[in-house]
Amino acid sequence: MKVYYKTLRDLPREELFAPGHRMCAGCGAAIAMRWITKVVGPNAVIANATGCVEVTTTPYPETAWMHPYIHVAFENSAAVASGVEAAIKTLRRKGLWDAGDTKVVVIAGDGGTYDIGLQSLSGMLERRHGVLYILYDNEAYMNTGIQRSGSTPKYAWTTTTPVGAAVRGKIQWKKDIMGIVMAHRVPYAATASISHILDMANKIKTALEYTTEGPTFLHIFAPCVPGWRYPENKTVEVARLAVETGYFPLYEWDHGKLRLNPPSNSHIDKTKRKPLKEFLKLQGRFAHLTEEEIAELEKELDAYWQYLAKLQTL
Amino acid sequence: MQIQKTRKIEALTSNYAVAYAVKAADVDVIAVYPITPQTTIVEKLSEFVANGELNAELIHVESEHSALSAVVGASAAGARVFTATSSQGLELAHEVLHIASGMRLPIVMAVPTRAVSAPISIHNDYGDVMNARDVGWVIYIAASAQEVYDTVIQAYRLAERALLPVIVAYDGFLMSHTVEPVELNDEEEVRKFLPRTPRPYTLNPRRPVTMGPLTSPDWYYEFKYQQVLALQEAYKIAKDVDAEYSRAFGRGYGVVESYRMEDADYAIVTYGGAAYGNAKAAADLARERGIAAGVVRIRLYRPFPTADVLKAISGVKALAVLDRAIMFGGPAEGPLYRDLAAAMYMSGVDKPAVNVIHGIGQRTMYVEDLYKIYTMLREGPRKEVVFMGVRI
Amino acid sequence: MTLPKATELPIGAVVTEPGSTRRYSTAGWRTLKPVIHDDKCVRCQLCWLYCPEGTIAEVRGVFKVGGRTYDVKYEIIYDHCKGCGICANECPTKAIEMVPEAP
Amino acid sequence: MPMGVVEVRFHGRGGQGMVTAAQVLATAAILEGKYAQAFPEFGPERRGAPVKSYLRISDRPIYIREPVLHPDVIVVADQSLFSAENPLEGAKDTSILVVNGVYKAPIKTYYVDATTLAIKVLGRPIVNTALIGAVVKATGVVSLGTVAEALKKYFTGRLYDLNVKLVQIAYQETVGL
Repeated sequence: MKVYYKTLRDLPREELFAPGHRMCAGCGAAIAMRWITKVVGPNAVIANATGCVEVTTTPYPETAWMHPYIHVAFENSAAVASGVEAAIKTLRRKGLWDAGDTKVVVIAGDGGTYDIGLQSLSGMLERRHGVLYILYDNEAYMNTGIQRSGSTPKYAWTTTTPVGAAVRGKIQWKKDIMGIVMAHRVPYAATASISHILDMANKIKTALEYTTEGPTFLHIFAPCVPGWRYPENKTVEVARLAVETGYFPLYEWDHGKLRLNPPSNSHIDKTKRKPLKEFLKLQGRFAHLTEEEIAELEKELDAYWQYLAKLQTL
Repeated sequence: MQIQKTRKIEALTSNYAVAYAVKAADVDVIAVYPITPQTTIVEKLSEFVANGELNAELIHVESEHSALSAVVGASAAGARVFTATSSQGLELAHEVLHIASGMRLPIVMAVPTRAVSAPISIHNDYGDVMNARDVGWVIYIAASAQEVYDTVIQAYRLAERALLPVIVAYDGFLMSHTVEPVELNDEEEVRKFLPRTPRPYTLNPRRPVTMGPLTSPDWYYEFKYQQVLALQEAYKIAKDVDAEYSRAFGRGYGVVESYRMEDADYAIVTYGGAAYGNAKAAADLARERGIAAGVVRIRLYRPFPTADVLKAISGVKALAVLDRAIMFGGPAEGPLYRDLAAAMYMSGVDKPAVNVIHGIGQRTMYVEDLYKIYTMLREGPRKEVVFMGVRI
Repeated sequence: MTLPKATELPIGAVVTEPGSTRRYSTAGWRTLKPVIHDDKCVRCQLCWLYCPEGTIAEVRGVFKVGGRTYDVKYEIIYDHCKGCGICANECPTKAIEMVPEAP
Repeated sequence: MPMGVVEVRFHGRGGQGMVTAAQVLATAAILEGKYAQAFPEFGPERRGAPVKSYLRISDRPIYIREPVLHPDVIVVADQSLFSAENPLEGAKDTSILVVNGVYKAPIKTYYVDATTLAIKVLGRPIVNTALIGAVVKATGVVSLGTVAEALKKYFTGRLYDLNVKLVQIAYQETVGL
């Protein structure tokens, strides 16, 4: 990625996302929205899928958005954005667009990206629309009250993957959405976390600039207080531990080359990573995990890190 | 507006007529997914774009749900947009139909109609459009390729004035793939007829707005009532636009069309090219055989042209509504019959009216079949559903 | 208060005033509220960085604190503070204290 | 509302358990062979944001589905709500206020220090079960016994025992002004 911001001082100061929205106290996605809007800057249209962010930021007659913003439905934010991008392209060509080089940004949650919206995302990527698609991932359907999604991690409790005598939490592994996006050979895709704002901000700006070449994608890790069952003041701490334990590695796919970013770039050596338990123990959704189950998660995580390490050498 | 100079008559299918109208309307964004019988529209549009004849972005979406979603986004950004689909595609896009009208976005969608699965059928009837008749879109049903061409152009003027999305429907295959003479307008004249009118709200960073908010019980009902008023208003706008079009290009259709109704005792009320055409031939046959027969065609189906259709049938003793769709489980299976029966009841008109269902899955509506409707009406008053043409 | 009629509302439920949730105070959501002890603040910016509501203001000026002069000071705008406590949790010098909201 | 119906409106904040309080009392009434209805103010409930829930108990079938506009009993779980909204809206002169903590109101009022009791017994300021005890004391609409029975559907084991104990203590400590 290009480094637009070296220190926190370089980060944009002007807020482009109004407070007074109805997100829960301590919401990880709120931190993401604040920084996405600040870094993207005013000359952009935002297409948002149905989800926690959408329903808490647009309670009629109010809106937290200071950008031109459109929400249509749950599974089509990428298709809507494709239409907006095409419109701006044609209207500019016909001299009917008075706002210059307006960018188009999708914001959608994990449900809207991994599951119901995957098809319209794939279509947009395949068609090479100049759109930045940003996924805020809180690992379940939180707006409807914490139901499992394709992004929910294995063994995690949700209201639809309860911990019972016969079945303990979610059965399947978390879907590798970045793998799916990279398979579309997009110019740029990256993971980011609300705990590492400088890294996230530089990636947002880089991804936005690369939309001149085609679609770009950001996977932003955004913990959820009621959904993951941790105290509301621990959101950033949980996100940081996700990175430091290697649960959520920070990396980018830049024109066909995968590169792990700090601190993840030092985590291929397992001893440099904090134990996974550090991340799990803060969260009630993992409170039921046995030693064996944790060991299984650790084994899978190690395998994933070997996979990333190999990819990085290609 | 003087009648334009050169009269270009082309031999076109209704699908191609749509494409030429879209080209003339200087559309900006097209998003379409292929489906029989609509596909040749998008093929012709792709040629226009590839040859530089049409300055538009053509988005080859991955589904009809995304086709309508993309034109919603494009229209919200201020572009003039077009999409088209049929049958299963219209069903898949159904969720977004409500959203497009709820957001009051001008969109024009051509629908060469086709039966709805199951069982699957690629042939014509109106099951698809009739399943979208109450979603807040204006719906025209055209009866000839010429009318399809003219109506698509009128649809843009109405959509941008009423701030409502518009469907232009017509028979799949029986019109979409049938070559007919079509007089094309001079494209500059069409552009003058469709000036770029500013919209109250668009997605523009210089004037940021939020579209598609969450509404609580304190608000939702008011916006739905706004749509009720908008559709009522569209009835008048449709008539004005048709009159303006007729002055500009010499062709007009009204919202309801009558054939030999001046002295008719019995009428068939129907929609779409095949039903209307064959009904006209049946009326001629009936008159030869001593029955004062006439036909009324609904051109503007939504908003329902109550005043005009009641005026058209005022003189007859009895009528039959020829429906080309089955809406299961209602008091009568025909959608137009239900509309007309309600309209008659609400206006205190109590004429015998029978609901004839025919042409389902493109079952041929022979003129001799439709002639029997007139003899049936003459035999005596009745108020029932008759499934004609099906082996029972 | 009486709400506007259908014909008085913007067409298509468009919200015409950007950032208008600012009018809605979420102060009532908190049971605890953060208090910044400026004397302990080393201006690391983390509270401002991580506040989900963006309701910690970065005030420019000249501020003498225990022999050091800073060009900035961080103040909480309580109208929109939901009392989540992230600022206090992240503050490296524990300059932010969570105190019960006065009943 | 026809005779024999008690309408209760609960005022609290997201996460304070007002919906559960209404449901427990409804369950208790049903166990006593009465008809009951409990429902939240439908909509996204956000932690900390003001929320209402409703309860009707009657000896005849209840068929209306409308918010309680003129409550016989108003329960306020958090006095900060008096500045956020008007919990006494629609109150009749015969209405009863059941409030967490001392509060002066123009109608018959019962109060209990639910927060302190909850922290003492449960270790956390979850006030709904304490307020259930106060409502039983103030109205006698159901008995403590069936409340204890009803709580079995919501709590188990040690948490059940603590909540039953809390209801009983709150019942004793509720004072009418």
